[in-house]
Amino acid sequence: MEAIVEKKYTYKDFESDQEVRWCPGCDDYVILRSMQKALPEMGVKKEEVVFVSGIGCSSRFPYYMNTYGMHSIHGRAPGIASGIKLANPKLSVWVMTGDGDAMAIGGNHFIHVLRRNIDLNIVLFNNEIYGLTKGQFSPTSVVGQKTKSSPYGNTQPPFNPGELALGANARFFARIGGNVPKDISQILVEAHKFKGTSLIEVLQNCVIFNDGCYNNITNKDVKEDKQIYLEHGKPMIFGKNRDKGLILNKLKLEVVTIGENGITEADILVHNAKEKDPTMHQMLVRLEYPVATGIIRSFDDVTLEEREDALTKQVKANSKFTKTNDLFFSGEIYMVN
Amino acid sequence: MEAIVEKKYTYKDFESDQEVRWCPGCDDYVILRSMQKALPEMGVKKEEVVFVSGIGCSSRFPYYMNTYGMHSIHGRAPGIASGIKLANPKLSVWVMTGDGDAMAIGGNHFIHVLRRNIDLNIVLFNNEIYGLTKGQFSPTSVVGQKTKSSPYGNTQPPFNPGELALGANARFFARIGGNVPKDISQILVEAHKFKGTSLIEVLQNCVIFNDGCYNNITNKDVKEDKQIYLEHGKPMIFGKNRDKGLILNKLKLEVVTIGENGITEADILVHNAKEKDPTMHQMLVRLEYPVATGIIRSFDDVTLEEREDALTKQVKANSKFTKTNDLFFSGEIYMVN
Amino acid sequence: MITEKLKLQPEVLEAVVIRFVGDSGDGMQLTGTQFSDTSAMFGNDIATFPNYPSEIRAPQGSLYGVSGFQVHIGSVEVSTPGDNLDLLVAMNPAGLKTNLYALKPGHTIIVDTDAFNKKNLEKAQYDTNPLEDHSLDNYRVIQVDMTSLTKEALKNVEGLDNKAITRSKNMFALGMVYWMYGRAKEHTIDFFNKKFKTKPHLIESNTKVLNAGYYFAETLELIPNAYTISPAKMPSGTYRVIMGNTATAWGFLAAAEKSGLELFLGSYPITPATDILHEMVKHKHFGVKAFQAEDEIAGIASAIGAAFAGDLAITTTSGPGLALKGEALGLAMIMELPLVVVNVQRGGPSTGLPTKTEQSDLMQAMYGRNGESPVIVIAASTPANCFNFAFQAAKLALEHMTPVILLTDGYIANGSAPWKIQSMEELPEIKNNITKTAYENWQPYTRNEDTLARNWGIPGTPGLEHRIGGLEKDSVTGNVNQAPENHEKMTKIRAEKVKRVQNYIPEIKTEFADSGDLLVVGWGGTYGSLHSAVKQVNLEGYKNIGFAHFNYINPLPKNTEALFKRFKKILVCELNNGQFVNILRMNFNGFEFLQFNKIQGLPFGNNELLDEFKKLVK
Amino acid sequence: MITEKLKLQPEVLEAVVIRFVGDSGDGMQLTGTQFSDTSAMFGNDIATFPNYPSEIRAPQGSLYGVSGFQVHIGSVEVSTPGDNLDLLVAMNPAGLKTNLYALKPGHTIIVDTDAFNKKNLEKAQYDTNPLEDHSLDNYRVIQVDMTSLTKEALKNVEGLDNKAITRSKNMFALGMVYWMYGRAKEHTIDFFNKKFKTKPHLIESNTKVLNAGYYFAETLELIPNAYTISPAKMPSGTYRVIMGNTATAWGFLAAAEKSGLELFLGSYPITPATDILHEMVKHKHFGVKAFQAEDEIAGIASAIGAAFAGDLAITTTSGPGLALKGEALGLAMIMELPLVVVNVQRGGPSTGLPTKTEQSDLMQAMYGRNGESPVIVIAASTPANCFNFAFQAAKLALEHMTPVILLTDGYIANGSAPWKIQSMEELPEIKNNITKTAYENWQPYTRNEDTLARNWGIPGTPGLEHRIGGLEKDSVTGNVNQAPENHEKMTKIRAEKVKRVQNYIPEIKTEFADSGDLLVVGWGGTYGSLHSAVKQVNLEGYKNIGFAHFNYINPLPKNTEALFKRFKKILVCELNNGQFVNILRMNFNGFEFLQFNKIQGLPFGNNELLDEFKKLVK
Ligand SMILES: Cc1ncc(C[n+]2csc(CCOP(=O)(O)OP(=O)(O)O)c2C)c(N)n1
Ligand SMILES: Cc1ncc(C[n+]2csc(CCOP(=O)(O)OP(=O)(O)O)c2C)c(N)n1
Ligand code: SF4
Ligand code: SF4
Ligand SMILES: [Mg+2]
Ligand SMILES: [Mg+2]
Repeated sequence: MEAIVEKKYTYKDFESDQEVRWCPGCDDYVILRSMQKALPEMGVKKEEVVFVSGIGCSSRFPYYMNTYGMHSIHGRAPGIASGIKLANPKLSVWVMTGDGDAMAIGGNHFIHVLRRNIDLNIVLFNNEIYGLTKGQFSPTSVVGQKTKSSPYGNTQPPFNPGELALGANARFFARIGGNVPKDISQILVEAHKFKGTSLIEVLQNCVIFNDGCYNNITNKDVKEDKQIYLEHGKPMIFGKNRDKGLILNKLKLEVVTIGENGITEADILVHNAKEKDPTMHQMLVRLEYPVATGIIRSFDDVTLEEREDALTKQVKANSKFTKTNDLFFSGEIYMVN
Repeated sequence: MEAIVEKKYTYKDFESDQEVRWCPGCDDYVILRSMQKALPEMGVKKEEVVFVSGIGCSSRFPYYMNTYGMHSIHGRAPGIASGIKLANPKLSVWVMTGDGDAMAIGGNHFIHVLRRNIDLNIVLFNNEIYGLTKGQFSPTSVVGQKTKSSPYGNTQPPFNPGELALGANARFFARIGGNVPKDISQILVEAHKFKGTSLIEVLQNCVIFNDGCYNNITNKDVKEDKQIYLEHGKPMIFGKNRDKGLILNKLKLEVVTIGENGITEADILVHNAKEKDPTMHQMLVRLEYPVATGIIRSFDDVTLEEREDALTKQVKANSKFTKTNDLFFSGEIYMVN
Repeated sequence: MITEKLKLQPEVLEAVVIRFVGDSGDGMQLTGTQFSDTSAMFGNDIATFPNYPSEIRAPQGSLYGVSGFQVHIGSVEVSTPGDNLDLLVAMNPAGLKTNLYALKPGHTIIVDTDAFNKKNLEKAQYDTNPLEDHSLDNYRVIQVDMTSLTKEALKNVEGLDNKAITRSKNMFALGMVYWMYGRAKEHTIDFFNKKFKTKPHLIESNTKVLNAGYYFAETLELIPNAYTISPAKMPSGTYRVIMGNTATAWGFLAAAEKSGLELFLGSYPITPATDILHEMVKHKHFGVKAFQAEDEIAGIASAIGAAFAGDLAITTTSGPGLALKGEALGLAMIMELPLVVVNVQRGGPSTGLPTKTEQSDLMQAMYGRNGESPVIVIAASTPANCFNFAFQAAKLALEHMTPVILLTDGYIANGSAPWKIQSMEELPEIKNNITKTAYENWQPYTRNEDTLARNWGIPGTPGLEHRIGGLEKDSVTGNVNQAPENHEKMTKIRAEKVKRVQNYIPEIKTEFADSGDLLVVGWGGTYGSLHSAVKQVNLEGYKNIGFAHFNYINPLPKNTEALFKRFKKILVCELNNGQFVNILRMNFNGFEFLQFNKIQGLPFGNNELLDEFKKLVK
Repeated sequence: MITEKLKLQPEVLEAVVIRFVGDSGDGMQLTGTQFSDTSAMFGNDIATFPNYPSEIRAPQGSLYGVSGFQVHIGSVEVSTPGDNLDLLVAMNPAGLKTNLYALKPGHTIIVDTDAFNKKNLEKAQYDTNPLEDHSLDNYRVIQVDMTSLTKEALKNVEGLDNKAITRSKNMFALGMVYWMYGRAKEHTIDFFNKKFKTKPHLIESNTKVLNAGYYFAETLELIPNAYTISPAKMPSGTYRVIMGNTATAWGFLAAAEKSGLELFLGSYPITPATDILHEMVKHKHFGVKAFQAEDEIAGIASAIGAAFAGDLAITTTSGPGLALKGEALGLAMIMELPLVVVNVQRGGPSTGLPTKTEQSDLMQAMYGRNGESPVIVIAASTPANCFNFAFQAAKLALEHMTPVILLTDGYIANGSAPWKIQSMEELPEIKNNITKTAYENWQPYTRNEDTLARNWGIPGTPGLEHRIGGLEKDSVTGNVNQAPENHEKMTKIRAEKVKRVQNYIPEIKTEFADSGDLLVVGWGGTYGSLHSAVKQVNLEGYKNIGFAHFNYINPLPKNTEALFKRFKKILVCELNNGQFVNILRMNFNGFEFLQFNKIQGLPFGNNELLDEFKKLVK
């Protein structure tokens, strides 16, 4: 997006005229406002932004954005978004999706879009539940979780979205709580800048069907102790007192306290989001304490559009066909009089 | 499978009366025979074995096995097999699938079956091409590969099946060349023994549409130098002279020569397939030189059937309902005269 | 405190339609359910219809956040939740605004005046207060400051916060209505005792408020006590109130027990079918294997696997989900496996009107697959007979070795009605085609001569090992056989097998008239509306109007054509743009089938039907 | 060396049907293509039909490994590949065994005697050698030891291994046939020069063998030289030989250029549609964006995205793939986006007979989606007019803002025929509904008054920002609107929009007779067979038999009913169990539509049609 924006937008420019219909207190409001605030930062024209979603509470998102948008069918937004982007690579295309939409019915498109590395941005509202259909377990629900469709407790172990994504060769993965609008906005801006498919998992609280499922990670009072907010090039330090850090012990990440047992800041790992090899990124997405947030991976790679564009240019340069007539009348043709 | 087999089978007991219709020279023949030879080793009754496949050359497999079998529709075999196994956990259920069947159209079922850990065995015939439809690129075809649908070269970067599987939380993953029948048989036997979903990727040569794509890995003369055949509890040594080995250098696997630079066998990593943490397994599946074969991961975990079974037993024990009449006439009923 | 704007003569009523409306948070579903259950226990026939907003929790007081529950109770048979209301209980302005249209002129509104404050009026987009601006002059408006009265009633109860107090005002309304219709409060009080077992303060508070409402109405005698709905004359037996989706699930439970097979459900949640899954997952005590799959395709795929393995296999969904299952359904069809696909229809196309009702998936059920792939299609027509048709779907699938599509719809699936409990002993036998032990020359595609059902050989059975699949198969061995004549033969056999089901289903019957001027034809979930309307038109003196309602669609009952011939005009009424009528046109030549279609996401209204019938016979 | 078992009078023929058969490895497709191309350049009309085994490479000599290619050449118009053969060239016993049934009694077989060895005879399941056991006495058998003669011809060419030598024996056969039908060898020799540019020894060897066959036939004068097929009288112009699938792809290329839009294809490979994808991916020089998706759903989803973004969007598939696309197609329908779905029909149900032809996806095309979701359905009827109907499908989609399903089938998709090249200048204009610049009060669902097409506002256009989706939408703004009346209104508008396409498509015409005793009705890919048969029956003196062939199915041409009224009997011929006939029954009351159906994975045969026609008029 190198569009020259003539007018400086504010978040209000991105509010549509539709009444927002989520449950009061839903984190979806936070994500919506974070997006509306992030867009003016991106320097992209309003008419060049497209939001595509599937079905779910989260998928109502496009209606609330005063841009182009499509509220499509369940699970298929990545396919639709791929078509939009391939048709017009100048657009800034966003897939807004839920854990069910992206990873249950939409799982196949989800892994393939990541594999292809089309320059799309995917925001995954992970509330570990099917909200819109009123509370069934999802592929990210934990074992034992009681829901309408698992009254005796869920028996299906969950995906870790980050692990699945990295397994599908995702180049950009970020994770962030649903209650930190500024951080969300910032990550959205970074995702936009990133060339290739970027995936942002938001730990989104559903106040109705899975309230508090992230309380011990995202709540204001525990957040700093339970999360490690990663930044490229910076040491992996966390904790209210910024005294905890991560070190590598063989193939395991270990939490250490700076100042104890002779550990100094210099011993702490430095985050390299841009590394091609995903080993460390995989270890980070798997970490249970602290939970890694921020941009975990951001590896620059060629996009599908770029490859296609290069090939097309090359074929065009070598071809004698510019109009279909050239093709139709080429080769073995003959006359009948 | 603790069935008592009354009769000792031979591979001939597993040959069906259908003529095998693959191209002469296709590795599929090798896999077929390896399976027919492995089954007698497993100690399972013929009538308790079910092969389920989708569509593709590889998916014709069930027709050639004198057991129960279903040649279903494209990509859906994991779903069907899950139903079979949940309906009757006593059966030994095998999914026979191709790279297109499992990872293109069937990608969603593929990742979900791995996530759930139902006790199924999946044999993935990876020939990096769609064989049956006569040669289009598949999700494992490499960038630049020229096929009928990519005459100027494929632009879509491939999945690494092992990486995708581990990202989906696969507990058992093995990889093996398509030209080593004994090794294949042995891995099939191990997969059968493993409780949970096991995935075996066979590097299968398609002589017609992608001939030789694994030549520099699987050919007899290079095989020992280019592959490392992993065995649980054994050091990671390879090479014709068994003088090469793998060591860990920070987060990278490095090839070293035993006897050079002071390296001894004791420095070489020992393979632990049974570890829960997949970090090392992920590094191994990604390795390009040498290519890791053998059983890379084999982590014992609870299966879905076991969880379901335990819950059902518990609910049954606590319920006053044994017949539907108990339910129908329970609670708020009333009489009309 | 209470105003009666219009004086009406007390009437003796045979049936009454009441709708409770309020905010999603106001507990209207609970209020409605309590009222209908109590009425059913009292012996009334009932029919109910909930109407949720499509949002989970819409902002309080908003127009689209209104939740409603309608109950039709009668001392005569009632077959629909009713369309025009006798009583509207509106807990807030938005509820009044969006539901007033349905109230019969001159009839009663009960409102909570406390909720008619400036904020709520604005949210409901009222410029002036309808309670003051004379816009309700044609109705009898009972204004009660329910919130204040509730607070008052609870002022001495310990342990309640403000929210809990205002939340129980629905019980005040319920108490009032109980008194109006002479209902006992005991059932509801019992319910409190069970539900709040561990929270005695809630038992106390709810009971208090219910009583307060009841006594409020009684003491002030402001409400004429003439509405005495006496019990309906229903066949004697043991009853319970049941929702359509629950009845569907229970029908399968019964079929599994009757057939001696284990029950497998493979499903993916979708409105309005999900409640069948919710019900099934509860019944692990019966060994039900309910598998929530990753999508609709895996749902049906797992069911196909379970069917292959010898279970009674079910998959449940709604419109868009059925579209996704089409390919796999074709596989089940060519493999001739028993499988029931339940499609709870909703408003389409595409995501359409997911919480509304419609009958527009019929053609999809018939033809939504590649190639020639006929399956049995049947449709339930009332909440209670969802039980019977689920049972019947399973029976047909097992006895004829074929997939069966069972169509219901949002209207009957969410509606509830008294169900005369059918015990195991009363239900018909279910045979199946399982080959228990191998015999010489056993072949999977050898058929029963009458039904043409093939042998069902189940993995685990020694000697029956065989392979089947989606390619055309040999008519005996089931091996791949693509020979031209074999394909033609198999295509015809598969069609004939479904056709022969005609020999195993009841003939179609008419009600009200067996020949005459007009035959009203319906199918599926419109039974209630059509039946009432035809009944009424006959009561009004139109004697030659018959009614034929179809539950069996593919194949159609044998005597259908003969029946049609006995009427001068045939009117096919459907909640779609004309689908069943086209099936009739394909099958029966030389009839002029008239159509009456409604595509509004709503059931038929009585008046619109009456008008149409009268137009055609006058 | 050569035996002629039966002497026949040389005949002057107007048309000849030849089939080359042999092992998959014998190069029969190449031989056939060369013969047909040469004949087309000579001015004959031609029609071809390849017939592959469904295995990639079946074992050599096996019955199911036989590959065939049929050519029909004529000095009169030929419209099918023909059914009964005049000449069968059989390179091995399996080929003879599986193809003899099609040869007209008394007609000619050319065999390679070298291939009739014990091993091959066994593989073909011959107990005795048919060349010796008199079982071929009713045919004229020309036995040539082609393999030996080929070896002989090549003994002095350097650089050839044994395999390469025996592989070129097909050129010996081709040479013989060239001589028999007076064809020039030059086209084929040119072909060698191009194809083997870098392998001169292959140019030499192939040319040598071709000449050897040619001169062998000439020198020995063993073959009567009377078959002189003179050029057919075809409209003058520039021609090329084209396969149906290629023509389909080219139709879209033309439509993109004509409409000024970029072309997007989202597809997933499936037989027999994949060749359209193969063709499209070649044309990156025209900027074609061909996206091979992970499955059919992603294929159509990407096309929907591209349509939203302003491309001419296409998705291609076959039967089972169409089933998978149903849900998404409903989305495109309710969003009213232009989209063409090509379905190359194959034998169903399920995986069915994937390499065979059938017309059994018509009902699926009409109804394979949830809810009321009409789309335009059209069908091509010859390999060459796949071009026109692809173009037309794109035109209708763009001008009417709706998905269009284009049906072809394996028969015309794989068949080839001369195509009078249509240049850009001759093709009709394509308008579109794109709003280029915003204006006040622009709304996405404002409609063109005539077509009812809505505005197409494309991302990137300032001021047209809007949101659409699968929920029912407001009739002007496109915002969600689930009000009952709005839904009914929108459902009717969407139906009416498709209906109005009647005003933009040609009326249906009859051929041979405009009224009379019998109207033969067909649709889609059976045009050739039906046309020839009706022509022949008329030539045989039956004068009142007309022929009407439908390319437009939804909506049907306006004058259809009027046309039907002019005939006493109507016979609807289809390669399915009766689908189009049911569409006619739905639409036109009071006709008795007779059916002639074939469900064998094969096209109609001339004789079976003639018999049926005669039965009905005698
Ligand atoms: C084809 C199809 N299947 C099922 C549904 C029903 N459905 C709608 S949303 C949803 C799940 C939503 O979960 P998620 O994506 O996590 O979104 P949330 O509501 O939690 O934000 C389901 C199952 C549908 N609309 N379409
Ligand atoms: C629904 C559907 N889509 C597409 C196809 C066509 N198809 C059959 S097999 C196949 C790919 C096979 O590739 P793979 O799974 O790698 O198997 P292989 O033939 O290489 O063993 C495709 C695209 C189909 N049969 N069904
Ligand atoms: S149901 Fe949950 S996810 Fe959906 S809007 Fe309400 S709080 Fe948010
Ligand atoms: S096409 Fe390839 S994969 Fe298929 S049978 Fe032939 S060699 Fe094997
Ligand atoms: Mg969710
Ligand atoms: Mg493959």
